[in-house]
Amino acid sequence: MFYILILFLLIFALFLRFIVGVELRSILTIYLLGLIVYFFSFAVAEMPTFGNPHNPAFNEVPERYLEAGPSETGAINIISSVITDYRAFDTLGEATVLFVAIAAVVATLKSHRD
Amino acid sequence: MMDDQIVRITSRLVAPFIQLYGIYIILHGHLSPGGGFSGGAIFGASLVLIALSFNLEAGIKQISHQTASVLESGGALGFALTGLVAIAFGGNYLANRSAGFPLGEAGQFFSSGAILVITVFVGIKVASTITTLFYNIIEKEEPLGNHKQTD
Amino acid sequence: MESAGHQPVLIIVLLLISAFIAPLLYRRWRFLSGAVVLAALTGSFITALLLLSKSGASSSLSYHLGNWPPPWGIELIIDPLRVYMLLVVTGVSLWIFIYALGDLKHELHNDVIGWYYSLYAVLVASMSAITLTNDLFNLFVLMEICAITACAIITIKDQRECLEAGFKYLIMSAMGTGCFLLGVAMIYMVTGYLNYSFIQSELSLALTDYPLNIFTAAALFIVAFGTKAALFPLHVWLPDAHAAAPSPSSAMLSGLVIKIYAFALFMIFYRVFPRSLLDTIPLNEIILWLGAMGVMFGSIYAMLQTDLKKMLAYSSISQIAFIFMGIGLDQPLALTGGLYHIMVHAFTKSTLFMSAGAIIYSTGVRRISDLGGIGKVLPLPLFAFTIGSASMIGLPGTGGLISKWYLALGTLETGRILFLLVILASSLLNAIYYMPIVINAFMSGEEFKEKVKIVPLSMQVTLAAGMILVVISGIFSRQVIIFFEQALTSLY
Amino acid sequence: MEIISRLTENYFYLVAVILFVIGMHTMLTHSNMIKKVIAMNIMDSSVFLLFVAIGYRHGAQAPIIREGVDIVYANPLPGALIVTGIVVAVSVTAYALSIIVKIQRSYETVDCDEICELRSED
Repeated sequence: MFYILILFLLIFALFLRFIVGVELRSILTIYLLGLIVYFFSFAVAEMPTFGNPHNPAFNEVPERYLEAGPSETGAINIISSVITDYRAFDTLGEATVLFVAIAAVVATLKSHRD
Repeated sequence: MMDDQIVRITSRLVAPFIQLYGIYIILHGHLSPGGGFSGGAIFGASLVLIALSFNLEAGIKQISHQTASVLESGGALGFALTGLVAIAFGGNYLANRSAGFPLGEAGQFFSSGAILVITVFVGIKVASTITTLFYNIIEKEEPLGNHKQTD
Repeated sequence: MESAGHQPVLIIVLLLISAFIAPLLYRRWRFLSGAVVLAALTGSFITALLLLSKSGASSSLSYHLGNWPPPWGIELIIDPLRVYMLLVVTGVSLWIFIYALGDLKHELHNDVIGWYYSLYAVLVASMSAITLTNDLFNLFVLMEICAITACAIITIKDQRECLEAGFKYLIMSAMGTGCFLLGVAMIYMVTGYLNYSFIQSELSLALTDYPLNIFTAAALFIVAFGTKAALFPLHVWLPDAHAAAPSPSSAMLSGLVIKIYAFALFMIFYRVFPRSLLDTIPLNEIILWLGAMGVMFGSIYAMLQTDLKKMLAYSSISQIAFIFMGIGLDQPLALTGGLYHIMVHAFTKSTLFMSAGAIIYSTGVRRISDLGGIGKVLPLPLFAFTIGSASMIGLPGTGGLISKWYLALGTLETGRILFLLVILASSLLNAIYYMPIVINAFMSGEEFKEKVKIVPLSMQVTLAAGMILVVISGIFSRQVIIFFEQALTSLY
Repeated sequence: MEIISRLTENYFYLVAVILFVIGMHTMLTHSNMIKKVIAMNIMDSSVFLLFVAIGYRHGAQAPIIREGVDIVYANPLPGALIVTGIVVAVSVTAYALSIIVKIQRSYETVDCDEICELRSED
């Protein structure tokens, strides 16, 4: 049950910040995060090989983007056609994030008068 | 902020070119690396540069608070409304070709229908966001320009 | 799957457009900006009702944004559970907004109220989109919008505690989204898709080749949503944030925002992870134990509080854990209880925070021990508080009983008596810390000393509506339960 | 050692994971708020690195289509996602910094522990 261990290590590492003193905290956190790296490295070793064209990520999705993108969207920069056409809703969310950041910053700065 | 002749003259010389470059990047988002976000950030950076090398008032002279907030809301609103136009033309929300936007020939400047429109709106939005964030965070410090340069 | 018309996306876009316009309008016509957001919220609620009549009990419709079919584009799904959640989100936020129109004027500076309206509308839009979306990366973007807006409606209040609580909340949720995005990257790496349905069919194959990646991603998802929904050991940000915020924001945050993440976790468990994954590793067991611990510890912490809003905030921790217990028991009856609790707790906790807000508005009292005799001067808010407490304890005639009843049935069905005891003990603890306030407020002989302001009409109306909603959710629950039974058959 | 050879093959992913943990460590142990915000950015950047690395294949070029030339292109989807992710991270950072500005004004410190002490004195 390797993964349960990771889970609880993560949770414990997050929680740790609030239960122990400063000196103990830094040492324990380093140990725990070292353990997390150790367990993550198994997952990394198992990941699909870097740069291999037969990885699961290279399926029909990027294939269609690359082959039919220019004729379907009219843009030869495929990243542009993905962010503003195929997945335009993400970009609407992103524009909203920018708007929200402005709204939050202005509201915070205006309401707290010195 | 800085009381330095060289910095002022250089930034005044360079700023229009930076702005032009930003506009180029925004408009050629569908043809070359770049797009609304990078171009908008470059354009916004030129305004930040002016505010940094002169003072805040000089920056605000370039783009006032009123204009900035209209541009911000306008950029996001334009994006959302472009999607609604697609619904009016009979496609789904944010559709491009299937809503009947003219695509043109791939590789030409006027191609890609709604992508160009959306990129311009996003560029406006990002440029105004960067300047507004910067102005709002540095405002209400001690009046700018009172700092004497100590070098 | 047939097409769904444009309603699902119109809900989101309507709210977003009203949010973009509201601050512009607020410069010139203050009244109009509130009215625009109110109109958008009403419109989205009506659209959600239309969707309910359209979707039926067991069918699911899909909406392809930009006319691109699922693995290439983003898809919104309308199925019974999502429509239920959408109705809860839009309805409760409309109700809280009417309260906010009356309450905000004394809690915030005049110049920022326009921005508050705008942030509120974006928050509701992002929550509706989280319920509808069928795409993991889209979920990430929407979660970030939700996190920023939720923090912003805390820090907008002019007190330095709000700043600190908001910062803590922002950092914790940024950590949560960081973990979530790492999990999404791992899932994308081994499957090559971002759409829920495609991942689900691909994951059962990938489970043999890349088990560790998928386990790690599952662990990261639990940590991410646990942080955001204040699952027990990760709840540390919640009490400060919910207690310091202005009252309408507290009602919103406790009533809806934490639940939306519990719902998202539910969706990931049953719509992204294939059944074979849940069977190989005991994900549900972890959620169940953490939930049970949260139920107990939340109640115990709540007993120790002296501040009224802080007590309500700790009580939220124990109540959100009920929903997680429902997910953790992994059984139709318990899930019914957990999902019904989403609605019941949204009504109840919002009513409680609103009555706390009304008490603070008219008297300025926050300490529990100073509330003696207040029932005679403020009958309506305290009456609403009483009804809310009754629902928290689970007295008959309130919604709290129904959800706890179904949870208890679920524990009996799976034969886990320990968790039944947890539910009973938590009800007892709730009675211990809610009842003295009520008794003290109405029965205590002492006179209430502070000056009392009259509560505005909009606040009175919403409080009365809250009482009615809590009672209705207790009495007319049959329809919703049948609805759940039909909807949950698709999961098993 | 097979695992070592796998790790050296997947060094991009390994670096991303280590960066993530470094960010987490900074966020958990340092009480300075600005350091926490920087740590948040490190965490986000590490995930972006991991995401972009997924989209790479050997000998690939940026996905800008040129007609008539036979080129292998990288996967455009992760790149497009990360453009979105970066903007989101920038927004969160800007908001966090604006909160810190105001915290500094009212508490006159940006250290979490000192603020806790100040609050317990109240």
